[in-house]
Amino acid sequence: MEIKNIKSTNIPAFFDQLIKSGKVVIAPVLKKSGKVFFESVQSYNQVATDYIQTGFSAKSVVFPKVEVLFSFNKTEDGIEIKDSINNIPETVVWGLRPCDGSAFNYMTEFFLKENPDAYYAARKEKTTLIAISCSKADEACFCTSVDLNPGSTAGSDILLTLMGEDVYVEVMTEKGKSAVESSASLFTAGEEKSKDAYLAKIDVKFSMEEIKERIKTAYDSAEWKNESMGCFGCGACAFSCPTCTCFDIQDEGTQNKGLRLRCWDACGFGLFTKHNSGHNPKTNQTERRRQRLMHKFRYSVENLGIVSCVGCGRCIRVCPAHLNIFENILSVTK
Amino acid sequence: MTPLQNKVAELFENGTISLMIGFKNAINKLPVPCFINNATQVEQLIFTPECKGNLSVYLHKIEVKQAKKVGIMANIATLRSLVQLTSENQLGTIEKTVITINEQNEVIVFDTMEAVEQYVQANFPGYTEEDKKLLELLNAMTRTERWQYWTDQFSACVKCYACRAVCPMCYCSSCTVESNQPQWIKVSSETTGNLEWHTMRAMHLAGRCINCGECGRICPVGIPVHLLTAQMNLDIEKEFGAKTGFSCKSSYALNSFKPGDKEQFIK
Amino acid sequence: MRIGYYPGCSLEGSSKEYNDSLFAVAEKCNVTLEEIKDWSCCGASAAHNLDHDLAIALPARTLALAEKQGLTEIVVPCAACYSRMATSKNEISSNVAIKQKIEKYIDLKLSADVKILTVFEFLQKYIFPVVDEHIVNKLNQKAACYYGCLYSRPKETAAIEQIENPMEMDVVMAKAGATPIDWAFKTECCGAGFTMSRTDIVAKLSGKILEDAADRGAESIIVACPMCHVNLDMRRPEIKKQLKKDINIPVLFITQALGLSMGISADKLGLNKHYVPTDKVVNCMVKLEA
Amino acid sequence: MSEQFEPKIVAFVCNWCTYAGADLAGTSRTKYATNVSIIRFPCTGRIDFMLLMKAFENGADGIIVSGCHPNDCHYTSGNFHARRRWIVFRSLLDFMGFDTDRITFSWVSAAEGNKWAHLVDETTEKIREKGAFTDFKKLDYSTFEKINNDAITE
Amino acid sequence: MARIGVFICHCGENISATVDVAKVAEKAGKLSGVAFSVDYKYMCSDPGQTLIIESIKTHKLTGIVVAACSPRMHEGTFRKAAEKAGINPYFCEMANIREQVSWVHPKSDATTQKALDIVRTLVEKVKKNVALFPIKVPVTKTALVIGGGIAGIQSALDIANAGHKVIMVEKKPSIGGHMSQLSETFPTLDCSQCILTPRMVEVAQHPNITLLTYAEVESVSGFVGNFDVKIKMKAKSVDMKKCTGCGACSQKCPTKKIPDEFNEGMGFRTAIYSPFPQAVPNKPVIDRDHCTWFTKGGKCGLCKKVCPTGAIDYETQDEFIDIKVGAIITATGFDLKHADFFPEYGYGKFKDVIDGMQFERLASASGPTAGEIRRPSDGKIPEKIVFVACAGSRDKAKGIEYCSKICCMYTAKHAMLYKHKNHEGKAYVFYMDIRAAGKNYDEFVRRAIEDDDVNYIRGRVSRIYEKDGKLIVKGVDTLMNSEPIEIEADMVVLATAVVANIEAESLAQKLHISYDSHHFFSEAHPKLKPVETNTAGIMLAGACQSAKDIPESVSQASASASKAIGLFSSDVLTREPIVAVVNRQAPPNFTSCTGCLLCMEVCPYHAIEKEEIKDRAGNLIKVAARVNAGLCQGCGTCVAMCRNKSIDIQGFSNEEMMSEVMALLNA
Repeated sequence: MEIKNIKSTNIPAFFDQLIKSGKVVIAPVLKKSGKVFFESVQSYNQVATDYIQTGFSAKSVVFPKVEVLFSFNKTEDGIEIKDSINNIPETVVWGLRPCDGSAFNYMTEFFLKENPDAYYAARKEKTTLIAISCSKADEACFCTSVDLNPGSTAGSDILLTLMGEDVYVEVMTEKGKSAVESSASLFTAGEEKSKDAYLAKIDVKFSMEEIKERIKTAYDSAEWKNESMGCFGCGACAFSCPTCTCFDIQDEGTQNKGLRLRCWDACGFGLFTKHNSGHNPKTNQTERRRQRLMHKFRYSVENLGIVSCVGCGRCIRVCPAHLNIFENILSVTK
Repeated sequence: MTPLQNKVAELFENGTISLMIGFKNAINKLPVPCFINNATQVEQLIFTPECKGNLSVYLHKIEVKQAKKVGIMANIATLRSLVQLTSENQLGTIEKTVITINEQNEVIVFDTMEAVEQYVQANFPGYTEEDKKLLELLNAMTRTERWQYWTDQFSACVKCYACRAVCPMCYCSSCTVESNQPQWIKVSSETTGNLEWHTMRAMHLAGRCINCGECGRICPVGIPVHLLTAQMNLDIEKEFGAKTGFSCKSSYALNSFKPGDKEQFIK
Repeated sequence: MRIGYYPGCSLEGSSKEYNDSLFAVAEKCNVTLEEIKDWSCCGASAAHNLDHDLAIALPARTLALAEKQGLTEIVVPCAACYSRMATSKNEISSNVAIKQKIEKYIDLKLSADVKILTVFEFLQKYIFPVVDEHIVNKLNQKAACYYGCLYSRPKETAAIEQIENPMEMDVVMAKAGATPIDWAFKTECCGAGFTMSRTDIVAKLSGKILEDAADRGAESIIVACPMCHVNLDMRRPEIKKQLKKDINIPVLFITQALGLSMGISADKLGLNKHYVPTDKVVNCMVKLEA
Repeated sequence: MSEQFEPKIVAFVCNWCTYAGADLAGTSRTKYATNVSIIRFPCTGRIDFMLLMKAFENGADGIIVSGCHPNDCHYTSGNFHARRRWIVFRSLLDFMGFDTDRITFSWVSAAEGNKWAHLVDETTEKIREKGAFTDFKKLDYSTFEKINNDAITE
Repeated sequence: MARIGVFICHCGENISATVDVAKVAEKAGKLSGVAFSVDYKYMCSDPGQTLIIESIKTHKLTGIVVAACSPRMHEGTFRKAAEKAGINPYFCEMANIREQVSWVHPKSDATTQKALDIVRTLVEKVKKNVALFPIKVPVTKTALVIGGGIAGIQSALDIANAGHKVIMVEKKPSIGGHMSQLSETFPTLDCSQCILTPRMVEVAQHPNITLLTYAEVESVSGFVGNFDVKIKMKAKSVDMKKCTGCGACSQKCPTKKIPDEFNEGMGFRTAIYSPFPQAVPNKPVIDRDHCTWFTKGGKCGLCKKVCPTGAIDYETQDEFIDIKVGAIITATGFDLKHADFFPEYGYGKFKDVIDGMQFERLASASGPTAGEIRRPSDGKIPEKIVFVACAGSRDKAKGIEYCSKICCMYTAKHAMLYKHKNHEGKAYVFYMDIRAAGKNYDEFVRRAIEDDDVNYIRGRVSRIYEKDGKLIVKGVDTLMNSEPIEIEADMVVLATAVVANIEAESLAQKLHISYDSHHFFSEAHPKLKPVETNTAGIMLAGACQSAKDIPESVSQASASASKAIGLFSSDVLTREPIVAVVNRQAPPNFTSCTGCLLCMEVCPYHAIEKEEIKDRAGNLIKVAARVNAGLCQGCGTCVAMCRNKSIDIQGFSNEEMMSEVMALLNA
């Protein structure tokens, strides 16, 4: 790790340099709806600065909501298949939160550990993550309960922390370095110091250690039903979640030409586990919601050794039924 | 205990209901749905003007259907959906006790759908000022501006189907988007497909939507989908004089007709 | 409401009085007519015998100009012009191919939805609503309304409802206080086709018309067509030879007759331009009590 | 003039009136534009609005929907239901800013072969003037997935 | 994997003249799933069909597309062929490249391309098609005959004599129709009533025939073999059981000056009346619009006083009866064009300008002048009569392009009858052409011209006007160098155009049968199905389909009857399986239908019913819709109405229609 400083007044220059250097820059943008979403931007003045959390995470940069795997085209002389992993542009994600940054660690594990996924690899390899630590939080935030904090550097290439006039820059990776070097003149060397004074205070809802233990026996808890009754079975939580990686492979087009697509899917959907026979092993929403929560806090730990919830609080904010993931977890592990 | 809580406790005790669907306060002080199985839990029950959610959608849930004797807290929109659902033969198997609190803060327990119908007709709501403004705005636009507006909106749609999930009128056990023989609508989320999805939903709800506005309110990407059906309802009332969620008997504007129906566009 | 006007050659020449009386009547009712700028010949009597496309294109040009001028309705007083205009409009609007061809010829776009009004349609639509206050005389006489062929044939372009027994002009004459008679020659041919070449046939045909009108006690014959007027008014000597008797019923344009009832002077209406003296008509008028 | 645009138009017609009317145009050898192809339904009441959407999605430049005149429906009321459906569908499309002029609705009876021929020519002419329908094509894979997918959706 | 066969027909030159059939066959052969493709001169011919059958067998085809004429023409033919070859007939589709391609487009690449597009579209449909099997429904062996004219009478008697029940509905108080008004009939000049009345009586007495006079069809529902008909029995005010038909009532009735319809307004009748002496049933009814009891409220009542059997009952009301029938024969006849339709001929203005039917009454022994031809104005015997043929007929300007067919003959007959009764009289006939095709018809006309020296003038009449008591007929003789001619006549008879019955349109709408622009009912096929309508089980007889003379009407009536008898020859009827079905799924869903029952409300045939799905214990699990295949007619309105596509229609299923759209647009 390398520590640098930059004047907050120089941030725009740094940002625009990234664009000038031909990178696609994805940054938070304030939409008509009043919500903030990641979008590709052309200059710093499009970028939103005052937000707690973006509506959706930045995962679509490496795991698009719809990703074309290849295209096929029937011709007189056979079928022509075109692969899609070529000229994927250099991409910078600006202003994601530390929790989202750490989410990339999980996704990388998920996509690359066994039978690595070429598409993810290609995108991730071209992506630089420039995170900004949180100076405020809301009652949905609970990163501190999942062993993260508003200043975690995990997963990010660069973490910026605003300290009044100055911005404290933690450069974590080679990608981070080259980003900084692209406008070296703006940066000065700096030494390590505590960020705490500048970070949001988020009280701890539970001890991850205890939960990890208790959840092993939670499967049959009677609470699942009560906690899930309100669930409508939409995909809002999964689609906004930075670590939900479920997908569905679809072929689209006519019999002569078309695309093979990888689309986001959600374990909350009734169709997710439905068999062609019409039989559905997960008969109700309770079971589906249990699957989702157990996956975050138990299965991913067992499979990849990582808790796949980063406490970003999005699922709480978007849930039409206002279901609350940490309340649910607490009650089922009582 | 509030009068409401007392009332509900009483209903549990005299065995009128075995499940109560109501609202409680949540961490962020927003009222959220809650499900109560016995009198001891009634303290959490609240009913404030902020209780905008439409709980009638839960009546389609298998767990609720199994509970048979169900109590439900209903704001005016919910009452309307109960009326509309009755006219569409959807509430046959459930023994329901409908509860609301009127402007005079009296707890009202409806024992029949007729009673609900009367209450709805007496307190029939109009559109919110905000929606009216938005509709005016859209109708004032040129066609191409409207196209721009909606396609921008739909491009953000991720097909999480929350709009469908919270809609009491979207009760189909399997939705047409889920049919793949034929595949009416692409599974992938892409603007044309998204537009088709919202067009289809609007058509299927035109003349049935009871304007609770939930679909728009909860959209994670903030698409005002509810405006589509809101506009359709206006048109339908204008063309055919049909009101939605107004009467338990009324038949739906799009499966009835008058030989004298007027239009200007059929050559 | 703007109303276009297409005079055509006759109303500027042989039937000037038709033009004058029309404007006199309109003026009195404060209805203004807007002449189509740069109008051209309707092609009557020659074009349609020579070249079909030309026969369609000539009126089409005028119609297109009217559209360009922003007119949605035009009055065409001459029956021949009317017939050509209506035919052209009819063919164009019923066949896309023809439309495109003609548009190329005249090098103008046209939708051909300009409404073409005959003089009696015009009177009923725009003059009738306001005319009552202006009517001061009762045209106290039996009038035989003569329509001729151009308004009544072919049915596709007929300007009248009952093509075998039109009543449109009769209605106008009733308004003017005359008694329109029921007679048998309303739509018979006056011989206009031969008006120059075979005056003997003209005399024969027009003669029968005059004769029947006379037999049924008509005191005036009312026309809305320059050709009819020429034949019935100018050919009296030949007709006299043919019938071996002298019929001197005056022939008036419908606008002249209405004009009289509105108290417009005979000279202003151009009655002095006729061969058969019209004083009879003027004399049997009676003033209405205000 | 040489390379004029030839629109693709799909006609959704009922079996009893308009399809028969189109056959009559044939038996009377009435000539009309080749741009329109018919898809035969039992009744206008059968025509699902989603099929119209699909036609546009798959590259139709225009659509004709035609069936029996009111009161003439072989099934008594199919066309009445269809009429209401089209009234609502049209206003929805318009509210969404869709160009409803690209859909021509008509009643053509089994006796109106000429009307059918005219309808086809007029519609073809109208759509030709409007040009190809691209509103949908312009939309696919918008937002920033586009950038990621440019690679293959040429 | 589908193996589709494509068969392109040249239809002689009809298709191949403008479509490059070889190219279409070649391209079609390349389509995915197409295993065989060929073009041939006449697919519908025997060798053509054999070709299809053999190809199916040798190439193991799973479905075929025949690109030829309209499916409305030959779908049946080729589906049978497919069946012969051992595949389900519903795996055969027709691509209409004749009526909708080769006949309407010039020879060009675009035309060929369109043909190919249509073929491709149908190939995709066939791929999605499923095997369907005919549906059997019971047949009610009773026929309804609407109209009691000669056509209706003939049909009724034929069916009744074949041993089936018949219900005849006649809106007038008596059966007999126009034929009963005629004097003599061409070409034999035998008295109309002499040959008609026995048939009328036979109807009344036939054990298998129920006769309902003064009645009208109110509504019709159901379908072939199973129609439900509501009949309106207009109040006769006379108890048919008690009435003996003595006629005392009519003699005493004080309201005597009502223009007599039977005599075409040239005579008068009373308010309580029976239309003519030989009426069947010969029992009177009260015309409530004229009877003072009803118009003046309870005044008079004479008939009630004089009736010996007390049959008069002023209180009777219109009644409605419901009947079930298996077949319907419409024989509602025609009208003549009336009144001010001919201002140029002064019809309706001059008393002595009359129409053909009025002349029939004048010439009829039972008519107002007891058979003497006297002119209506002053009763004088006319010395000169002008007959005008084609009054309105074959006249675009009048909006009637068609030929009324019977005028040439009856005009000749009229002229003859007149000459026979007044040898001194002069008869002129203005005609366009003489259309006397028919057994002994032309001979008949020649007799009129040569033996009875009727004066035939080829030309049209432009105007008729009155002058000094004479009718001046202005016309032209196109054979005498087109000289205009004028005839001073005492009387003019117009052979006015035959037009459809004034109520034809509304009846057609009740029956759901199609009709042409002149409101004559449309036959299912101009040549091959001339007596059927598009609606199975409903047949046509007589002039309701087009102008016909008596022999034609009678033969068509017998033809329709035979169709009905054929229908009744078996107890069950097999119907096309083009019907709606509600899907079925594995528990716990059972079906995706949510039981909103919108489909039930839109179904015009009440073919959809509510089904309660219960578990073994009998607990209601869900309510869903179910289709009664016997009643369903396959309109598919329910399908478009169903939000989640739980109901679908066989033969036009969502998958099939969608695949057509996709295939048409994706080359």
